[in-house]
Amino acid sequence: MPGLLARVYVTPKRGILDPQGKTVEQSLHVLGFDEVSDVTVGKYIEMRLGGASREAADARVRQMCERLLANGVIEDYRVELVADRS
Amino acid sequence: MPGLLARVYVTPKRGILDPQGKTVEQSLHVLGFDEVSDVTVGKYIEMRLGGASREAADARVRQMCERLLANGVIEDYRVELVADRS
Amino acid sequence: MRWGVVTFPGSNDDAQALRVVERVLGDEAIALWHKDVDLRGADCVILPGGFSYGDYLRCGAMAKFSPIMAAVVAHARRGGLVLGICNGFQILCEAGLLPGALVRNRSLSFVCDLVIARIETTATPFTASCGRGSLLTLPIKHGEGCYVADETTLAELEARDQVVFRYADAAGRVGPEANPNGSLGNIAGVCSAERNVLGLMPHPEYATERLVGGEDGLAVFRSVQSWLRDGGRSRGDEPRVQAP
Amino acid sequence: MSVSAVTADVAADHGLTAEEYAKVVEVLGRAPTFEELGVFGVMWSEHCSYKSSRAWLRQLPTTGPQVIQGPGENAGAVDIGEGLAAVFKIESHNHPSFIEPFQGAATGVGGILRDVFTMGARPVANLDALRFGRLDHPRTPYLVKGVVGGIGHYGNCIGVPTVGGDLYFDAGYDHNILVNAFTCGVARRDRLFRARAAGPGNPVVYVGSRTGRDGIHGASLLASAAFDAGAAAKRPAVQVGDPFTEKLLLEACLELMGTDHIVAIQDMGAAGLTSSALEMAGRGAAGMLLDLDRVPLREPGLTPAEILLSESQERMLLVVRQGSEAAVEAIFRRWDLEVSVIGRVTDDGTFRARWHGREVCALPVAALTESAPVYRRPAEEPARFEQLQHFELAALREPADLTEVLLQLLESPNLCSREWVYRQYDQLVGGNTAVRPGGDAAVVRIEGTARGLALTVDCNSRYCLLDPYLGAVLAVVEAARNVVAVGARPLAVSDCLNYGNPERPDVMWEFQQGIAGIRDACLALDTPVVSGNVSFYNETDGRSIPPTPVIAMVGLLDDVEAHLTPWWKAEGDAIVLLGRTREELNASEYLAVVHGLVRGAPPWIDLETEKRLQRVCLAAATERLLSSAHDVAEGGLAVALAECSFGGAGLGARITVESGMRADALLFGESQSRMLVSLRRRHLGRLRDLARREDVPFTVLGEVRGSSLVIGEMIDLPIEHARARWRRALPERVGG
Ligand SMILES: Nc1ncnc2c1ncn2[C@@H]1O[C@H](COP(=O)(O)OP(=O)(O)O)[C@@H](O)[C@H]1O
Ligand SMILES: [Mg+2]
Repeated sequence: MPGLLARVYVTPKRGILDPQGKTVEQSLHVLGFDEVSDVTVGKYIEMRLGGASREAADARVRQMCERLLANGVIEDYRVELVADRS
Repeated sequence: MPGLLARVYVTPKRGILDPQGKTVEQSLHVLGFDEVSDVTVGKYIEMRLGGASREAADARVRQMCERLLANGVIEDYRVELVADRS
Repeated sequence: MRWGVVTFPGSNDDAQALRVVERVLGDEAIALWHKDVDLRGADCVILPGGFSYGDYLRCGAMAKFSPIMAAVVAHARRGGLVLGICNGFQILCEAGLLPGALVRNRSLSFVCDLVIARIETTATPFTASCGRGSLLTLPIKHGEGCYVADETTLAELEARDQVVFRYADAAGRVGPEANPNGSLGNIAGVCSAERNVLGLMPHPEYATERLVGGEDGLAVFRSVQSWLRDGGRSRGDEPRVQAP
Repeated sequence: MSVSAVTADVAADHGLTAEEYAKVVEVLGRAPTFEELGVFGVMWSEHCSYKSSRAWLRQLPTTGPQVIQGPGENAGAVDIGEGLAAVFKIESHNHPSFIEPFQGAATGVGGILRDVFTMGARPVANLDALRFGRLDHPRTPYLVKGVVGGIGHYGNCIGVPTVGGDLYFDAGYDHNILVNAFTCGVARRDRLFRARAAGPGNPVVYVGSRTGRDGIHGASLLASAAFDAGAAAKRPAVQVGDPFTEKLLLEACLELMGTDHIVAIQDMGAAGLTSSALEMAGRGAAGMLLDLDRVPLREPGLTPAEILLSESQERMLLVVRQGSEAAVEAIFRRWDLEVSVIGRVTDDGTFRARWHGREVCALPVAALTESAPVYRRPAEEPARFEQLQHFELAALREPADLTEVLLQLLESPNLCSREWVYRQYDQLVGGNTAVRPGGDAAVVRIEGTARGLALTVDCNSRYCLLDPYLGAVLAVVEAARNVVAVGARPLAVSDCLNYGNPERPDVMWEFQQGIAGIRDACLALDTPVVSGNVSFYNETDGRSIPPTPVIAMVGLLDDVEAHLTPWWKAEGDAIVLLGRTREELNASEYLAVVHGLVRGAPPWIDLETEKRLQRVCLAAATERLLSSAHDVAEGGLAVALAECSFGGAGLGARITVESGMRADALLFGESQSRMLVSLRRRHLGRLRDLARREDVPFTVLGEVRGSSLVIGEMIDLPIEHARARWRRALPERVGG
């Protein structure tokens, strides 16, 4: 089975203070990018998975998120799986 | 014109040490997720843009990346624009 | 009494905590390694400051899986005392022993400075010998000390008198000018619902000698000593619990 | 042997001149392999070989009863009593920090920390000396934020307090910033470790991070040539610091050093594995055989040359006793670190490296180290020198509002508060910081004793520009005076010599003058140089930086409780100036800030006079006569008085001065050998006696009083207001 590449997006939960997003937004405004609003800064994690079915892999990556990659108190996450072409 | 949502992915350049990715990978292994390899940790930035053409917006977001969001010496970035449906 | 101090990979303030226990308090100090599985009879466990696992991903995220943490959790469930300072506070939140989370300072910069921590409740083993409203001058040194929690959690913390320290000015006023990192409600430290687990960002262990940092931090350690000495009877005030 | 043809052209790509390449062929008696050429390239680079500076560095005084280890090892060591040694060194990371300020500065800190713990010392303090271009240069704020962030990131994470430093802005650094990092550690003097390979058959052990393509071709070459428009293309892969791994490495190494397993140890710094292996072999007059297939790699496909030359961070090379392998491995495994036996010590005096079954290097160690080129490059005093020194005080207009001038100075980039910088540094970790940044020198208690170390870094590059000899003298003198101001006895120096392109005669002249100045001042003050670093090629498009010999001084307090700080302590204390104020404004900050002039010879200095002043201050401190002490430096007496008032208590001072000189010279002149002290009135007589004994001018200026600084009719400055402006100036200009 060909390998899979997992992409995990970890984003600040709505309503939770996101100092980084706020500061980046302010800095963008200072630089003249006035069109920008609602900036959030999160994490983007990529990893290679050995050969496994898509469903199994999805379940495993979700477990990784629940246990380590995201903190449910302040963060949401989203997982994408794509074929690993490298 | 309807607004656009920009998604920016900032990732460590290939070949450049990614201590964060390395440490996360080790922790995942300790937790029993042995199938994981080549973990990289980057940033995922979302922002709303005012109404503008897709081309113009793309150019602006790239400027933002060059000037603030990514550090060209050690990071790559990728931009996606989608219709803002919220 | 016996204090256990855990060393995680990347702990930096473990040596200072051990020194305070032995040389300043004159108590027994037990150095605990993160791969240990028991607390070797420690009455109070300190999770020290530093950068466990480099603070990569999130502060405290990886340390919570250390083998020693199972023992710390069990100790806490039994009512044992746990004191998390700075990175230790972050680990306790990550491990679910304390509510909320610590995110990057609003300035996005690391900040090392002296702050004033106002004691909000004496109904904890860590503040039982202090006066409510009294002010401690303590150092902070962190990049991610901004305390956040959702509104429900915050309301609960207030209602159950679980906010133990707040950042204040020299006159004891709590306000934005006195807030070094953007913490909601100027919160500098909270305790668990059972009151036996405390996490705080300021460093009492770095304020225990006149020569270096002053002595205000001793109040916290002395409270624990007397609380344990008389078997938890010197409870200060009762928690000022509001009807839900 | 490698098939790629090595020619003089290929050699030029490796930074070797045609003559140097000819010499390589001569010492080998054959053409080098491709890998060998790479080894020569880095080992004979300016950065690693000191080929332009070595002949001159020999002039520096390096011995004294306090010296345990002088230059030549990873760091110097001096005796601090009770069986302990202070181990310290300063090093530059200028070019990498200009390319990537955050990671460049961070890895600079990581590198100097390794130099110190390699010696068996636990690092107890970091300092950083920084030079940036004009604050209104568009790139400066970005560089400042990056560098300060990177220094904090590394030092904070690894848990070593950053307790001081210095920071100057000058147009001369617009395109060449300086990032000099200093670390001091403490070790038992009978447990110092050195980098001398010995014992044929002993295993060579690699520990720490895996090897990647970082800095290949390389940071050392980058630091050995001037920047120009094409420099970007030559950039090596930027090194990223991993302070977490270094923390593990530090603890594991110190644990191992508590055992008897180590024969020699050396960090892998510039030129990586190659230079650490060769240096250990060279110092021990031994040979070494490395099996490159056993080097832990971060990614597949590295060539043998890349493995040899990679500058990946957080790595160490050890020679351990035969039979100790398992014990050594156990310690590093416990700390979750890579450990691999990659070779052994041999007795044939040859450095051999094998890869995939073939020998890619077979180099006589002595040839590389002893036959390295030494250049006595031409030196010549530039014409501008005399011009710059010309300055006529009488022609200078005196400003009307001196209080306004004082405020202007207090808000200027070089005099305003550095709090914005050091707030981003953990100053306390370790629990021994008795005087935090903000005073004249930092004071760190020596663990387990009643003693303290005083630490400072100094250099006024304007003085050095105007007179590279006197500038260097004054850098040493100011550093020593800063140490004395906290009540400590100056012990020894580490120097970081930052200059332009040594192939230019005027730069070489500046460099020689600088060496002479450091030599004379260190001899006079009895503070030998025990370690240091030379950074040449700080120049872009033909413009070089002002000469910047940064001096790090370490001093000792027998009783750390007796340390002093600059700040007023109590109303009613008398304020005394020790030393003489001359009517001189040449080379001053005032002249630059208020009149836009960088002119004149640096302030007058006499080393005998300076020594007498320092003796008086030390005696007074030891007798505990003083409430505070502060040296008078940039900005002169008025700025020093203001700084003494900014200590938090908000105490001001009332000063009456009578002098026949111009008010601006009196207030803002930078006469040397002056110390501003405050003390209880009852100690005045004793201090006067001490001063008289040493023939040091003694002037009661006034007393600590009120909440304003009032100097005669000239200055009336409310402290609260001035302090707020002095503190806000830097964050406002840097933007955050
Ligand atoms: N880059 C820096 N990092 C840390 N501390 C600094 C830095 N620059 C200056 N400081 C601190 O700020 C204070 C004032 O510095 P400086 O004006 O150079 O003092 P002085 O003139 O006495 O040498 C000192 O305590 C110094 O250690
Ligand atoms: Mg200075």
